[in-house]
Amino acid sequence: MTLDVLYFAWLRERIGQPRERVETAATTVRDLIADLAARDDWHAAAFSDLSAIRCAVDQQLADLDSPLADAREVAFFPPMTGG
Amino acid sequence: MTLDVLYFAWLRERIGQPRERVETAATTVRDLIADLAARDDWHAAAFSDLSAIRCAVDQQLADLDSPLADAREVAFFPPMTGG
Amino acid sequence: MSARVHSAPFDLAAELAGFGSGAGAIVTFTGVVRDDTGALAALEIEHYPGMTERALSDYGRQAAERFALTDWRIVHRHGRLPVGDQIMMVATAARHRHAAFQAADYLMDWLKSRAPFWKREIGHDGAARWVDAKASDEDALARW
Amino acid sequence: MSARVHSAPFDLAAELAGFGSGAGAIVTFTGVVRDDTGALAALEIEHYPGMTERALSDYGRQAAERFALTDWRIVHRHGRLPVGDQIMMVATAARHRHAAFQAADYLMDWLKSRAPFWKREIGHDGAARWVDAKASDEDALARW
Repeated sequence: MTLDVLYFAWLRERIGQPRERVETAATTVRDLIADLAARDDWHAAAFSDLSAIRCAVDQQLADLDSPLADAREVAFFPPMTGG
Repeated sequence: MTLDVLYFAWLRERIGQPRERVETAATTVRDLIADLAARDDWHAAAFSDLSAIRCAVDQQLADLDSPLADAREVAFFPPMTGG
Repeated sequence: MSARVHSAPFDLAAELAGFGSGAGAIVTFTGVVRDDTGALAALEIEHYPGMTERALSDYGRQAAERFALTDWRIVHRHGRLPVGDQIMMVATAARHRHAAFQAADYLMDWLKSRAPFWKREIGHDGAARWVDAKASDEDALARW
Repeated sequence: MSARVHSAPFDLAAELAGFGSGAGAIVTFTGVVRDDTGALAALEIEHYPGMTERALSDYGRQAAERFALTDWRIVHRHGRLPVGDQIMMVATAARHRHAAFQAADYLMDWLKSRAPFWKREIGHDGAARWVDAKASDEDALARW
């Protein structure tokens, strides 16, 4: 499966790019994180503390255990600070 | 003691005037009401249900048992409906 | 930090120009004459000149102290207000949003039940009816 | 009934022109860039284009249904916002005041913790620091 993976805020800074296209066999968000963390030290560092990570699948907030199913776009970011 | 007594809303309508000057020996609001209610049928009717009456002494909200002391102005009115 | 009572309309935008400088959170409440039944033409609002200004200023100062407001404003109209007209507004400014929300809510509770205003509904047929105070407004005040 | 995200300033008065027609109660909340220490120059707000608009519209619709709103509006800015600038606003209109207050408070709780915005503080010295989410904001959301 081909996914667009997006990063925001300090995740974007640590990984060094705002988005990347990823080929993966992951079936859940958590699996996808494992794939990404294995890519290089920057990815590994960015995903080292999962309690600090939030995600969205196809622009809907999701859990780490959410299925990827037919997802096109997955985003990772720190807890939101709007308002 | 000479007092200006003011009436608002339906109390004003029932008594038929917005204010009157009153000579009284009353020492509390409740005593003053007794004096006023004895004046005529309109006053008596207006003060027939004390649970529906609120008052202010010198423009400060007061209880029926508040002392009149050196008061100059006492106002009677129904429960307020501001906002 | 001011309270005003007058019959003329007010302009929320003008009231908020320069309001709450330095605050992080500004809350406004605006009350509007609402017609639920199609029978209402206007509200007529009577008040107690002199006491009204004093009461509103007192409540504003109490809210400012209790919720550490950096600014507050109360404007309340009296007289005949047709359906759709603004009746009154409060604005509160504080460092944080919960204080600003709570202070506006607090002021509304005091204004509803402890400010010397009396509303009368005027129907399209000319009939006039004094609005009864609501037990729920009295209950709301007891929260504080 | 609308949600907007843009970098340009907004004008509360213009946002409220014609807002909430037929409502009895209108509440607004405005968030302003606040400098508590004298060291802050600006906030930089990053967001997730596409998702942001969708999330704000969803939260507005949820609030409208839950609190029977007659109107609602959300405006949120992104980009660099100097101290004193307005960050965002919500406006809610309902028949009664408690619904309007609660809906504005509800929307703020959702915006704080569930809308894809991230704030960074920029000091006068140029230093940048991501703002941490507050546990109290998460707790506030759990009220609903």
